[in-house]
Amino acid sequence: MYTEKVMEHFNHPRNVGEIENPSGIGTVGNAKCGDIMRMYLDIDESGVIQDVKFKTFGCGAAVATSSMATELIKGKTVQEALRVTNKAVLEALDGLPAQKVHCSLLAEEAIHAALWDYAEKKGIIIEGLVKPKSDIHEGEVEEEA
Amino acid sequence: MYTEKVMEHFNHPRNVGEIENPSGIGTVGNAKCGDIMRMYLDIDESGVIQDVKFKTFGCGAAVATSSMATELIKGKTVQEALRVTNKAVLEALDGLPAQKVHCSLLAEEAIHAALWDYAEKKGIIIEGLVKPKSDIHEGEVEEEA
Amino acid sequence: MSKLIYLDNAATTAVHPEVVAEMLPYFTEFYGNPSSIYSFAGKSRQAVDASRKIIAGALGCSEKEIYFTAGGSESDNWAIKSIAESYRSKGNHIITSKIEHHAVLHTCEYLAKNGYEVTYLDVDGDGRVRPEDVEASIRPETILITIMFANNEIGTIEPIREIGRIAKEHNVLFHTDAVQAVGQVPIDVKEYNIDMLSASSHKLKGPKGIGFLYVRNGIKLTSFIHGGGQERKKRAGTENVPGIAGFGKAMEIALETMEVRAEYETELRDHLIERVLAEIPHTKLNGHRTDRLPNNANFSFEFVEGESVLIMLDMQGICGSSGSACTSGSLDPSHVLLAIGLPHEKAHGSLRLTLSDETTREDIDTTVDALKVLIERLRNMSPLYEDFIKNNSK
Amino acid sequence: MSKLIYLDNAATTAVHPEVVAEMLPYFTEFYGNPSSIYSFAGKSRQAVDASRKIIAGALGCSEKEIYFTAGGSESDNWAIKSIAESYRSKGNHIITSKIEHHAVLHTCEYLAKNGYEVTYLDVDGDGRVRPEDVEASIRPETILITIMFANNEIGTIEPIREIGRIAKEHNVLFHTDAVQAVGQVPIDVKEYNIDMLSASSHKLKGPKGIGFLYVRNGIKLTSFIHGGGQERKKRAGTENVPGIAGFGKAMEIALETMEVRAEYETELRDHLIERVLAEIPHTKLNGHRTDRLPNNANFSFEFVEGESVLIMLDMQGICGSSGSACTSGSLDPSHVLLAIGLPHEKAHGSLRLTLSDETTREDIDTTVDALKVLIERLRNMSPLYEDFIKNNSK
Ligand SMILES: Cc1ncc(COP(=O)(O)O)c(C=O)c1O
Ligand SMILES: Cc1ncc(COP(=O)(O)O)c(C=O)c1O
Repeated sequence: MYTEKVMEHFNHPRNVGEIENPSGIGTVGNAKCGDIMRMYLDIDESGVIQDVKFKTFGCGAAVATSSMATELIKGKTVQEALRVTNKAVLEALDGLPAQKVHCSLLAEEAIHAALWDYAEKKGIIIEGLVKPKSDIHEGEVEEEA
Repeated sequence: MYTEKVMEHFNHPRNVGEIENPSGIGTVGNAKCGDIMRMYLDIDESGVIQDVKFKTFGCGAAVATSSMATELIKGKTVQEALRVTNKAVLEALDGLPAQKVHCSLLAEEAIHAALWDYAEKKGIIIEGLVKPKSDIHEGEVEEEA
Repeated sequence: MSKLIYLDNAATTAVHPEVVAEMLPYFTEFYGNPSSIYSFAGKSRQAVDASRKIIAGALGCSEKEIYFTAGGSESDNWAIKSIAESYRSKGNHIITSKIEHHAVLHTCEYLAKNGYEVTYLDVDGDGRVRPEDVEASIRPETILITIMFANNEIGTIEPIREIGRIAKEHNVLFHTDAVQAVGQVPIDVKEYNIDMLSASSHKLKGPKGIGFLYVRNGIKLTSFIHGGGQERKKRAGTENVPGIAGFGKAMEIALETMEVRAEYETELRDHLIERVLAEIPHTKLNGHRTDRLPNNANFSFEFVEGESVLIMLDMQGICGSSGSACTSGSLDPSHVLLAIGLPHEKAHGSLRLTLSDETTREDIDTTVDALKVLIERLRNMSPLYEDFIKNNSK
Repeated sequence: MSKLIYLDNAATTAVHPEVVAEMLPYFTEFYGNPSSIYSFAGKSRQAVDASRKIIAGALGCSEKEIYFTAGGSESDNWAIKSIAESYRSKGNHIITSKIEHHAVLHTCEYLAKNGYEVTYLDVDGDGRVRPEDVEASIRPETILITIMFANNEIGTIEPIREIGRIAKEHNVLFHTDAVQAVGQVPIDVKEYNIDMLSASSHKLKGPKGIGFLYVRNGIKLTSFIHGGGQERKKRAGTENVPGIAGFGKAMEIALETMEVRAEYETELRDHLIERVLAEIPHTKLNGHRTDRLPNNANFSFEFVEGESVLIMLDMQGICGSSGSACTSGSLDPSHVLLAIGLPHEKAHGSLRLTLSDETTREDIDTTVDALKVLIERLRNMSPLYEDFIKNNSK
């Protein structure tokens, strides 16, 4: 069902973890659909993403897209990261089953959410960035608990 | 599907044939249902069935019941022959599949038709004998021809 | 009784040994449920996909247009009931023929009891639907034409291309019950403008209990069996993986051998027909002389009844059929034989012999020799023959 | 990856080698159509009769009350749609539960769109329908109660005896989807007042693509597949003889081994449950602790998602399932887990392991050892777990 690339990233996900005092953090998705992604960004003064970490609750595709997305934006500038679309993630993974394509969208949104948080914290406006709809503030996640 | 007895009578039917100048002849059934039986009786002065022959167009059960019916009435008096019911034929054959039981009724009717013809020819009335409904006069058979 | 001479290949066929070999691993080795996500189940999924691909290739359609079912009857029921349901707002009229298989006829009768109108077209003396009759029966409220590809009793091949063209011109959906034709004659659903097509595996050396329905992309198909998401959410139920794998293999073999087989069977069939007509008097061939399935011969022997013929053949190890297997044991003569104009007693005296590529010339000769004797024997027992002789000698 | 550890026997089972042996002759040797009249076909007919006899014996009913189908989904569809159709004049209300298989639920939803009213009963936290709820939902126009015998996801066995009694008292027909229960637990349809019962062969080491519907004598049963006269004129289509023969054999074996098997599997299942609950924190057993199928265990692991668990198990050659096989790949969490009150993310984190009598204690221990590691790994990747830890350490 999954490509080798997907399996490889699921099995050995890159950049799993947390960043203490991140420049930006974003959590998207919801437990109802079974996918939640959280991205941590460490962005330096020149706007380059020095480090990125993620945590994901979700299916194989969700983990793999998170992993691939972090790889694609690491070392990039904020503007370059913004241009990493779900398509790019999909292609880098050699595709996903139709019913899993939404996971790649979630990865794109997770990046945007973290960038939004970064911009808010810094009090800047990143051109071309809109607040992702599925952004959830921490603590909201366990609505049913 | 058929009992051994039925198969035996189908395969080696007793009393197949015609009788020249029979005492009575009866033909019952119709081509629509796929069964036509004709009985020839040779009845002596004392009312004993000296000989009986049959011809049958029909399925295995039709042939076997005709054959068995002739066996059961041969050498019997007319009154005895009248008491040979379809049940007796069925039993003697160790039974028939449900959808073939009507063949045994046809055999009973064929005997009755032949006896009726005998009675008419002789101008007598045989007690307990009614004219079988499915009696067909010769020539009527090939209605479609 | 020595060797079995099986001449009832239209009723069902022996499964090809290669087909059995193809099926076997899926019982005990790769038994996973194709819907499961672990890699072990991938083997089952691949088997289903591979079979679907072979079948789609055989018909010239896309894999997404093939839905597996449990056999020809289910396919027929599904096709007709589904169109009736989803196109009800367009109309309630269905056109079919008088010689369809009961899976089509009884489904139409069921719909007729539930507010649909059905036209049962007559056929000509050879059992062929007249395309002009089809066209003339089309009304604004006609939603479906369902005409079989080839008849199961008399083997006549219907003018499917013409009917497909007419259906398309009038924008009416066209379903064909091709249970007897698939694997026997070439079929291209696009070329023939066929919108839906039913097939059954056990008629072409595949296993029993598996069939398919081809449904052209774009047709509103309702579920017949509701439940799990199998068959693109249209036909629920855990896939019969060995059956599907076997069907695919059977189709593959049927395609590969079709040309050679058709030639071989046609020659043998013609030999059978010629000998029977020449050597047994008062005998008629039913169905079209040439436009018929390569393996089908159907005779009416006057003055005798079919079941008796079958039993006598059986006693010599020869398997034949009198009309369709489903209806033998019933009292009514075949609706197909009546529809081609046979009187009742001739319809009762019919014999269908259907060959396979394993049938030999010797089998055929043995059968004809046996027939000659037993038909004579039965005629000597028949009051109808007695009358005929007497009338002729008058 | 060494040996496959197959713990998904509720999805489907490996066919028993004796079952395959029973089927084989009917592919290539005794391939005749059971409806044919020659003696060769008698072998096929006998195989069908023999299987029907075994099955009737297993349920305590008469052979005439067993109708073969293509599987559990067809049986469910047939039962429910047939009652809906033939008892329409009596009423239009059907009672079922929220945890039925989709073959029942989607059929009910289909009927609901066509003028029927359906009550979907809640279940308790263990997944049990409350008999008093059944009774309270009965109306004058109720024509059918359909409640499954045992749930396919969480294994809970329903109070069928009580429901049967209530149905009888109120003169309402009672159908049970016993696809997961047949061959696993003893069932006597008369004792339980079951009017109709669905079963599927591939759940008890029989082949895929064959099932049956038990229908008590006297119930008005309409045809679901119209056509030939097979199955007492109620279910058309050439009989799947090898499938039927195999199902009979599988049933025979299941009956013979039931007691020993249940004991063995129950012990192993309890070992699995005990180890998992003891060794993996934040884990819950779904379904009733004891009133469950001998071979079923279903867990919710908090903070992780089921598919990831399955894939990681798969990489170690362990086959499990997350909810029903039919719905995996879908986005919705299992309707059964939601019905027993699990919140969405716990429902997403469920794992079903279903054993067979070939499962060993070693298999179970290997599985638990693997689970411990991979659940921990997934939790360390999970933002939900991160939040939980942070909230707790506050
Ligand atoms: C409870 C239940 N009902 C019905 C079915 C459907 O059976 P089948 O897949 O054989 O059609 C299944 C299994 O898939 C089941 O577990
Ligand atoms: C023309 C035709 N249609 C439908 C069927 C039904 O197929 P099945 O018996 O596989 O359901 C048959 C054979 O029995 C057939 O010959």
